[in-house]
Amino acid sequence: MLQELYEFFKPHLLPLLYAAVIVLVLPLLAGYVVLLERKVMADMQARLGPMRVGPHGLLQPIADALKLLIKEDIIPESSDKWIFWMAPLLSVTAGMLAMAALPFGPVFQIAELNVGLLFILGISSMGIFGIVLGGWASNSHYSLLGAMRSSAQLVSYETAAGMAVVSAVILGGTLSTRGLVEIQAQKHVWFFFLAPIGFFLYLVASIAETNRAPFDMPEAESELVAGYMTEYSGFRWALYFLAEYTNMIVVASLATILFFGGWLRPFPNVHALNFLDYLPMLLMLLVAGYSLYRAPKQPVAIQKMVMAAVAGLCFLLAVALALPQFAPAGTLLASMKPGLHGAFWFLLKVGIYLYTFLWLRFTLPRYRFDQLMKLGWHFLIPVSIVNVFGVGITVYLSRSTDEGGMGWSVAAAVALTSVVTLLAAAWLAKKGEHEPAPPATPESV
Amino acid sequence: MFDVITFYFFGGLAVVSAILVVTARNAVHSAIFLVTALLATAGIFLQLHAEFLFIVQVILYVGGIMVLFVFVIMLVNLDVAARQTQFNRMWPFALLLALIVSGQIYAVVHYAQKGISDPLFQVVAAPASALEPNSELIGQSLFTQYMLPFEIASIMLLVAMIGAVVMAKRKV
Amino acid sequence: MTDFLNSGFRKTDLNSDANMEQNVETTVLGADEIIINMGPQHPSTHGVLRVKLKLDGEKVVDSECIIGYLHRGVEKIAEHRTYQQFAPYVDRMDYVAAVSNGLGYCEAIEKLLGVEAPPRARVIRTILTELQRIASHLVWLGTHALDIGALTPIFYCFREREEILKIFEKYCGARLTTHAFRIGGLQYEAYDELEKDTERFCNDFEHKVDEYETLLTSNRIWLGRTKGIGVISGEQAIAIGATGPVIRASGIQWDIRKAAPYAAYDQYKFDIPTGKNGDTYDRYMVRMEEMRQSTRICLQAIQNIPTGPIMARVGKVLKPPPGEVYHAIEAPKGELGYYVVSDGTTQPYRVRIRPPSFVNLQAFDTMVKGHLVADVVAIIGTLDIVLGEVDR
Amino acid sequence: MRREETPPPAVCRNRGKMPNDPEDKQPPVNAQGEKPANEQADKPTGAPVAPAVQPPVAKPVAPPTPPKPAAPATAPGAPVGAAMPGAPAGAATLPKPPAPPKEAPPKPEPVDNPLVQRFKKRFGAGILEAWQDRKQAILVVDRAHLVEIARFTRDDEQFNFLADLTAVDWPKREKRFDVVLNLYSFPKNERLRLKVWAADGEPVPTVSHVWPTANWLEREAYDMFGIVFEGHPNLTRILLPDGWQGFPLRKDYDILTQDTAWIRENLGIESGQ
Repeated sequence: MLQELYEFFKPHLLPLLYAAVIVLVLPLLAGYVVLLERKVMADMQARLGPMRVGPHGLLQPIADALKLLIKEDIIPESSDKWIFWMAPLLSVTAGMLAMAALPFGPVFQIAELNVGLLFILGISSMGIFGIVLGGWASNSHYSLLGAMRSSAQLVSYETAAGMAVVSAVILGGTLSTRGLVEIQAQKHVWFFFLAPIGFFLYLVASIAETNRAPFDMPEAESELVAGYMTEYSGFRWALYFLAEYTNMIVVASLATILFFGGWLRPFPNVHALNFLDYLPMLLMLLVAGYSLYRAPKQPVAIQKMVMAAVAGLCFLLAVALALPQFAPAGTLLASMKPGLHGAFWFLLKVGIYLYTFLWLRFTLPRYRFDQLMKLGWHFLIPVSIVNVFGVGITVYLSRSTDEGGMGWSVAAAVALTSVVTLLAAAWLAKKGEHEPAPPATPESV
Repeated sequence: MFDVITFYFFGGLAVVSAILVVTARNAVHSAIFLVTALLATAGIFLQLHAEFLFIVQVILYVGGIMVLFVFVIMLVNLDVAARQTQFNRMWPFALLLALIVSGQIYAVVHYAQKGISDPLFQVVAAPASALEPNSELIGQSLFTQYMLPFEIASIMLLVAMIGAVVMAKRKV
Repeated sequence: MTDFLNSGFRKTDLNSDANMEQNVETTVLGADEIIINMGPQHPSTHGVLRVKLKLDGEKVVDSECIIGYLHRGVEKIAEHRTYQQFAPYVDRMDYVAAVSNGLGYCEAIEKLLGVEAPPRARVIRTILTELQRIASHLVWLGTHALDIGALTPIFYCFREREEILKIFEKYCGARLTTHAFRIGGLQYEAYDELEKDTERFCNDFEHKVDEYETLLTSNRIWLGRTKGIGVISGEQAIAIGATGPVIRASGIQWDIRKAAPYAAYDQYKFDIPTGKNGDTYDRYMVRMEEMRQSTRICLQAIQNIPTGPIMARVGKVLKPPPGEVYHAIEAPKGELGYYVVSDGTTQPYRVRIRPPSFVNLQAFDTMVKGHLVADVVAIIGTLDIVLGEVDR
Repeated sequence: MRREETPPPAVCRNRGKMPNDPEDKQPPVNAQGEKPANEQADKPTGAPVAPAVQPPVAKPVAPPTPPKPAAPATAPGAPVGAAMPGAPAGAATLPKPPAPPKEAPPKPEPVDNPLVQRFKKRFGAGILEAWQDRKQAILVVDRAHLVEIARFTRDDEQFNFLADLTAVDWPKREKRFDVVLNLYSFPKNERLRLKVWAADGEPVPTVSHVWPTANWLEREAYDMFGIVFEGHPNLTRILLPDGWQGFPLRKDYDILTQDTAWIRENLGIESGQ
């Protein structure tokens, strides 16, 4: 029996390990994305952000998590208790499950599916159940409105997102996440350059899908208090947050895979740019150095220690990134290079994508719900359909001219189709614009 | 052995949830059980290495249709619905239909085991490993062998969509 | 199990608030309309405004404002205080524009007494009141933008408002409820740097307003959220009694500072911005322009502050002769009127405060009908109400 | 709406400077017609209009007097606030018309200018009294005629803006309430005050059809004074909770009074305070 059990699990041991790592690390990561968000927000808003817990607020996520853990978990009397209890779990589960197919580098991937892309899209869209059911079960009008907005929003933007994904799939010719990255490596080009409009469509649609500002209708705090989360408190509420940030990471990873070459270093085939391989460790060293420099300046002894610990951690990471680079070829250490460096580049790209999310959030006002729907149905979906055609034409042209390599003709084809798509987009935008519009300046007399 | 366990787990889940779908008095709960049933079915697909089918099941039923379904339920008066009787006069007819279907299934399985060579009763064993280019295989069979049914289904969906639009528009 | 299964969308207890309303309409979602209760605790009702909305989907079919959660009986208190004692209370009405409130009250009592503040006092009053107008508009801009989902402008606005509050603090020691003026003039002489501080602030501030405008004015989302929202025509605005930026955005060029100059406003040049459409966007533009005009007034005023006494000769005990007076000033939110009746004793016989927010809020029902939930908060924001003043 | 006048922007032509416009613009009241009356009132030497002139402090018989009761019989011209100096220097822009008779405290005096004449001509007995106080015109009108007069004031006299509606309680008077309407005219840039006297329980006709502003303002007056406005679309309490007993701004409602029963019942505070 035991033997059989072992036999059954043997091929799955490594994936299980990865899965455990993800389940353990993801909440921490989400917490630090929140901290990052608050810091970025503070920076854009001329203030400091969290500064109290740990040096520069570095321990804030942990403090928050602890607080939320021990907070009273209130379940409203007239709610549908089972569903209320279950809904946040659904959201988190869906988000984490979607991570299973994500390759964080050439090695670090739980399951390689030949329909990985579809798997991620399908499973992550299941997270909506948590939101809809949670909103419904709260038995509150605000929650219900949030839930309804959320489901309508997902239905509208899933299509546009799907179409944007299709443009990358046409270029790659596979649904496997790993395959997509490998094809980008083969073709020596990121798909962003072949389908730029597809990327921007995906950017907008992904923000809408993750319910982030300026599309944060379901939780629009100034309208619906907190939308579907209004009645949630304590750890259950934190689970919703975890789900939201997990979804953000999933979406960002997907964008990285589809359009930015996943774990590939920028220009991996240009030898003149090989010095970029030293960038990861240098960056880490820089962070470590700065932390060390700041450490004595912290006001409390314990903060000094934490800062020093952060410096040490970064230094260790730098060493870990540097060792395979300098190890002689053929050794075990050297063979770890693609995995480690790949993960670094992947996470860096994900981080940049997330930063765009945050940036938009702090800059733009919120859409109104009908405007959101209009943008989705009247603009994004038609443009994404045109874009798919455009990408198809690009692929056809590139096949008929030069096989494999990306010549000038392809660049011309991309430019041409992009311009056509943009023209279509402009026409759509103009058509949808009913407002008579010149901003009436108040006439002073 | 674990294959067997997972199969019975998913199968049992599907059957139990399917029963609960029709017996639950609250439409939202029915919907949740329906999702569970569909997911369990998807799990069986996955076990058969039909990955594409599995994910299509998830995306279409769970992702798309269920969101719409939940949406509709929001607008149904649940208080009234909960008080209504759930089985109407048609139940003997439904029972009859159910019997016929189970009979058919039984027949197929029975004859297949007996080894009748009619291709109608051929049940192909589940593949032991993944069918490699999974989505490509599906695509090829859809666009070559089953072209006509595929197109007919598409046209039916189109008709349904147009009908929905017309009905919605008339109200405005 | 049955319990679990029986929970449809139950009657909502949300809107019952059993104490206040006996006949609560119970709603089921199946019926097309739901009633939603915004406030008194809600992030964007600017205090304790409570709005009952009848929604069809997300569209507002009907609305009702329920106010009074911050009622403190200011008018009753006035009857039991002497004229001077009551002055600090008015600061607590519109607490984001305390200086303006104080100005209106002091001038009303001066009128009742038949005295007049000396010119120096009047000019300093004008400067401080205009700074207060900027501060009030900054609070409005920040919160209004926040309601519409722009998270950042509020911090910029409060950064500038801080400068104004610092000037107040240097002048009289208080930042929010300043009680800056006294009946008959000023209690404190202007501090030495007042002109310099004001000038520096005003010169900086012009660019800051431009900065806010780059964030919002031509932003497509902002335009979509404000244009054509909460439209009120000039005639409607007059009928409903709206004043201040609300009426000016509807095209009525009326400002008490021009129509009946008080303090030292007759000495300065400034424009009255007006809008055309009377929508949220126009009100936004009008207020932005008003901030610029206020800096213009301040810059003119500090050029030439007359010397001389800062208090008129009023006695320690104020006994206005019997009679009554109505005095209105242009507070940041509109016409702030004081109707004071004296019976010849040291305490006012009746003080009636005509709060601009209260009357402007009446326009809410008209403005909100047919809009979506998201517009409700935009409209509450654009009316620029302060509940301390609505409820008094 | 039925507002035919309102030429919106025509309001503030007087933007630059209005050197001779006093602090509150009441052109008709200030018009030459009543300046003599002004001076006459200052010197109680008797004038053509003498009988009617009495400073309202001691009104003889007719309708109850406005500001008498609490005042300990202030003599007509008694310099109550005599401490005031005259107009301080530098008030160049604010000419105080009767400045020379120094230390004359502002006080109410009857007025009979074209505006009042038009009102009187139109409504006769409907206008009970007319005086001005601190150069602000006040008309006391009959309760029964209020709506007509309001229409006339709005449409013909163009006082299209109701700035405020409130009440004052004079408990010792026979008709204890003044209902006070502060009007403003956009076309004329003038203010006018209408007053209606009402006894406790006497309904006052609503003017909310004439000036929609009055809706909430009348509700507030009802809330605070218990004055019933007849024909008001929704006369309920506005600031206080609906079940509250008593009307706080009445003079016989002490400042410490609360509806303890209500508080106990609804807020669960035992002491009711």
